[in-house]
Amino acid sequence: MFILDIISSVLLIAGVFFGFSGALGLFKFPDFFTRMHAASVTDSIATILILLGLILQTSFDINTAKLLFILAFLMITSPTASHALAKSARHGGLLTLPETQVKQQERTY
Amino acid sequence: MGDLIDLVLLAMLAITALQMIFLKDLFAVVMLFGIYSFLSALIFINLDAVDVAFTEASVGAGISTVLMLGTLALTGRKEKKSSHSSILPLLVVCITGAALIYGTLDMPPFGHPNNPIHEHVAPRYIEESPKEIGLPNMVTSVLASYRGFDTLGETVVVFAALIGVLALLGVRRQEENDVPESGFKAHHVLHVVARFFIPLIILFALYVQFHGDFGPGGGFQAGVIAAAAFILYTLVFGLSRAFAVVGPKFLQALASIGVLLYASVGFFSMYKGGQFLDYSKLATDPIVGQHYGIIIIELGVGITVFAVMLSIFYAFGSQAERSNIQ
Amino acid sequence: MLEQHLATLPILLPLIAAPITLLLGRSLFLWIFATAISALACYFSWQLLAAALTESVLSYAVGGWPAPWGIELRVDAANAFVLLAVSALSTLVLIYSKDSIEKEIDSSKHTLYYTAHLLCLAGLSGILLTGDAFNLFVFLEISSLATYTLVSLGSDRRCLTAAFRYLVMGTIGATFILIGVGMLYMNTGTLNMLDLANRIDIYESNRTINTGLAFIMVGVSIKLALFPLHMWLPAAYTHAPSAVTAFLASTATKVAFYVMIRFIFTIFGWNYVFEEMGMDLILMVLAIVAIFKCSYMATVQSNVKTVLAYSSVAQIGYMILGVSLVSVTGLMSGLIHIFNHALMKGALFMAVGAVFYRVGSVDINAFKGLGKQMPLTMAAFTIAGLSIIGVPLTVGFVSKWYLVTAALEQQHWVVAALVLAGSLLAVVYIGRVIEAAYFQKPPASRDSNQVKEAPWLMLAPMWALVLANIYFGIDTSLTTEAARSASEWLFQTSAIAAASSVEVSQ
Amino acid sequence: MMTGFYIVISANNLVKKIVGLNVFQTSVFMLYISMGKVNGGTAPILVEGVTTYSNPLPHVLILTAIVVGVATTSVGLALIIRIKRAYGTVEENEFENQDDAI
Repeated sequence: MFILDIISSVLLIAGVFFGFSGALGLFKFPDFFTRMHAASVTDSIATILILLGLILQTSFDINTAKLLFILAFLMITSPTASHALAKSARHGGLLTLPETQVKQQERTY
Repeated sequence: MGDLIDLVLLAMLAITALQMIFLKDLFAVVMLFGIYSFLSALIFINLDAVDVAFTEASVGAGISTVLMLGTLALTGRKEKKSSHSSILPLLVVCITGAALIYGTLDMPPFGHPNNPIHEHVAPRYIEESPKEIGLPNMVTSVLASYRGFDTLGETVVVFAALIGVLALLGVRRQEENDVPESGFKAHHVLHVVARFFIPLIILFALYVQFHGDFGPGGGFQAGVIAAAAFILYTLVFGLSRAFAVVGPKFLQALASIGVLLYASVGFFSMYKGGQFLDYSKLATDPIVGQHYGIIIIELGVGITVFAVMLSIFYAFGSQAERSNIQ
Repeated sequence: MLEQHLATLPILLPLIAAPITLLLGRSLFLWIFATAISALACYFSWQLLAAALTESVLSYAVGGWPAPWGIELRVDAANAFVLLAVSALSTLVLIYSKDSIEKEIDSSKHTLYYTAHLLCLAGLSGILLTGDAFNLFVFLEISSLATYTLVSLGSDRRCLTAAFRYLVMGTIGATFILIGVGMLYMNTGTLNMLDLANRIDIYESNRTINTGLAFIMVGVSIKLALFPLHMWLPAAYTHAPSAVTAFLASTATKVAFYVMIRFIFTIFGWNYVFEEMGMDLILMVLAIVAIFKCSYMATVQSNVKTVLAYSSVAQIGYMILGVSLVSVTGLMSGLIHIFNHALMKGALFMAVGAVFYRVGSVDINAFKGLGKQMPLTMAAFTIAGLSIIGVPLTVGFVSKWYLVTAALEQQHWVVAALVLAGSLLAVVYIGRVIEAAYFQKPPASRDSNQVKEAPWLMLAPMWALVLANIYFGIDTSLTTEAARSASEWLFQTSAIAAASSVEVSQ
Repeated sequence: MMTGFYIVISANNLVKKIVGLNVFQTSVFMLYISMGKVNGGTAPILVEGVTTYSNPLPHVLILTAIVVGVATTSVGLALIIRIKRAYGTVEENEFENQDDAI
């Protein structure tokens, strides 16, 4: 049990770290797509790590199964959401930072 | 530990609320409202109100936010600078706030087991309801049986909201046209995932519906979740295809039927010689009768809530489409 | 079997009928159905009043759970009396609305109109009959939501903003009531009104309970449109469809008034509210200001509906004044005025609606010369107007009489004089309309062939109310009897609660 | 616990008003729920071996109140959409200017 606790706390701490860095990136990154990349870090790796850590904390009963379900749902929904968001942004005419710079240069000439 | 979590959550809540006052971007305000709802749901969990938290998360953060976003799509997302003075409202708020703080001075201590509310009516619910009604979830017992009349009223309120929205917006069937209705038309990934998920969501709604007697959940939450499944379908596949699956007229009928189902349980118990909504008379064994009664009325609540929420979403959605086409 | 369930029927009938109307769908059939339901509810409330007068209190435990645990319906003379007024008015308005809404509401929305009307009736009856503070909030919201819907059905776009303002104010009011009830619950652990009353007295001068009382009072005052919080009412009444205005003006605020009485007398006990909190003085000042300010506002408006709406706020002032006199006669005058005001305002708004039906406008200029063109309608308007003023042989005189008597009993000479002065303002604003109708020539632009008497389905309920105005003005035994026993009963229970608290504290 | 959040009500924009109403109501819900809490109690769902439960009655009341709240919200939002269509704006002072005051 002791080893399991250690593993789970390592997982939890790592998850929190990724979550925090994702939030930081969301503020610091320059354009929409890089920001989305940062946000998806929180969505994917951070939640997976935290959920795995929590699973190790349970005593492998119905709660474990529930957590596994949540995990499975998140694995499917969050990439889909990111994908839809990115595609809509692209569809709506949003450009990445390098593209915008190229455009601006073209305009100056 | 619990207090610490409470404090942190409350602080975040206050920050969110204050931020809402100063932001001019309504989109952000609505998003913050969603966050506010989720935070309060967390506090509710911490205060042992799991059923309430469930409802707040699905309603406040879910349906309300979706409806507000739908409104914003039609009305524009910027708030203009206010010209009239804000001193009078501030004064009113200060007076009310002061009155509230004055009122808390003689409030019974927080969480103390000897508070009047824990001593007077509630003990009967906690001690007797498992025997009298036979359900482990006391919230469901109180909601559906002891205070069943309130819940009937609540269902009717939801129904009244449907009437209001229909009277204001109305749902009209769109003519077939080639205008792309939704920006999501070309999203193959979304289509596949949505097809996979919608049955699962409905399954979950059914679980919540019928498991409400034992765990948190019940007709209201189930109705909202089932409505969410169809809202997802509408968002992904467009309004006209959703209309083909469940038409607005059918939904209106469904909403009425839910209310009637609830009330008919009441009338049936009258017919059996009991008072209105006295489920004990539904079967020879009072506890079995209570069970029947609660299952049926929860079903009625679920049907009405599902139908009303989806109709309201349809009404908002068809408004959005009309303005897109123009 | 019906005898036993009598208390539930006035709520349940419209409640069940509302979803059925949505399912039915044919306009004419709907009208018959809704009217029949409302008439049935009216019949049952008549029976209830009779039962309440003989047995004093009827209690009905919904769900078979006894009072503090389950929800109880309590019928006594006071609420049965108001309920009768509400359901009778609802029936008459429904009869009236067949032609009226034809003109003012888009035909696709007729179904929704009837449904909302029935929901509103169910909500109002629920508020009146319930004996549970939280249940009252739920029914309040049913009736409010239905009311917002009804107001927003108007043909003018201004009805939307009026409805929105009403919605915001109404929701704030309801939330205030919720806070107040919460504070009471926190200290007593019960929601049942009678139980609350018994347990509140144990906690004399508890600050949380005082605050709860304040919140409930403010919340109810918003719903009641008591003077400084009346801003939503004139707009809402002016722009709502005529039938809706006739219904709301004669019922909705009256029910809020009843709620106020119930909280003051049954739950808190009048000596607590009035003697310890000094609420009577606040109410009296507000009421007098309301009478004068709003009567004055009524004299300067050009839209006749707005005139009548302001007059409603002023009339609410008279009712509150009656309560604030803290005597059996005062309360009795308030209760009689609920009933009487419903009769006269109902008739007045119906008459205005009939004018709109034929002329298409309710501006005071549109009334010029109508005395000849719509004689019956204008005669009804005149009689009901005289009743508002308080001319003898009308119901208005009866309530004014008792109000002045009550003021004199308490040696409030000034108040009595002010009541009479307020009537003079009523002479002015009613007089303007009557003068326009009888003594001015119709505008040349109006085609005199088109403007003729209103259809009989509109005239019949209007004249029913007018005749009731006169009948109850001459034969006052029924109303005064019911009101007297109701107010005596209210004071008595209040006193009993106070006495029991003395025993407990000793 | 529920400090002066009502400032939101003084907003000029109608959508913001509705959001404000919701925030206001949610804080009232919190007032109710907080009084139902019992120290050391658990959620009011029967579990073997637990004797102290939190008070279920406030939970029930608030469940009802939340539903009432969402009903009001939806009607309010529908009204806003109609106002937008009739006036072209959802700022309170702007549409007041369009009609002469009553």
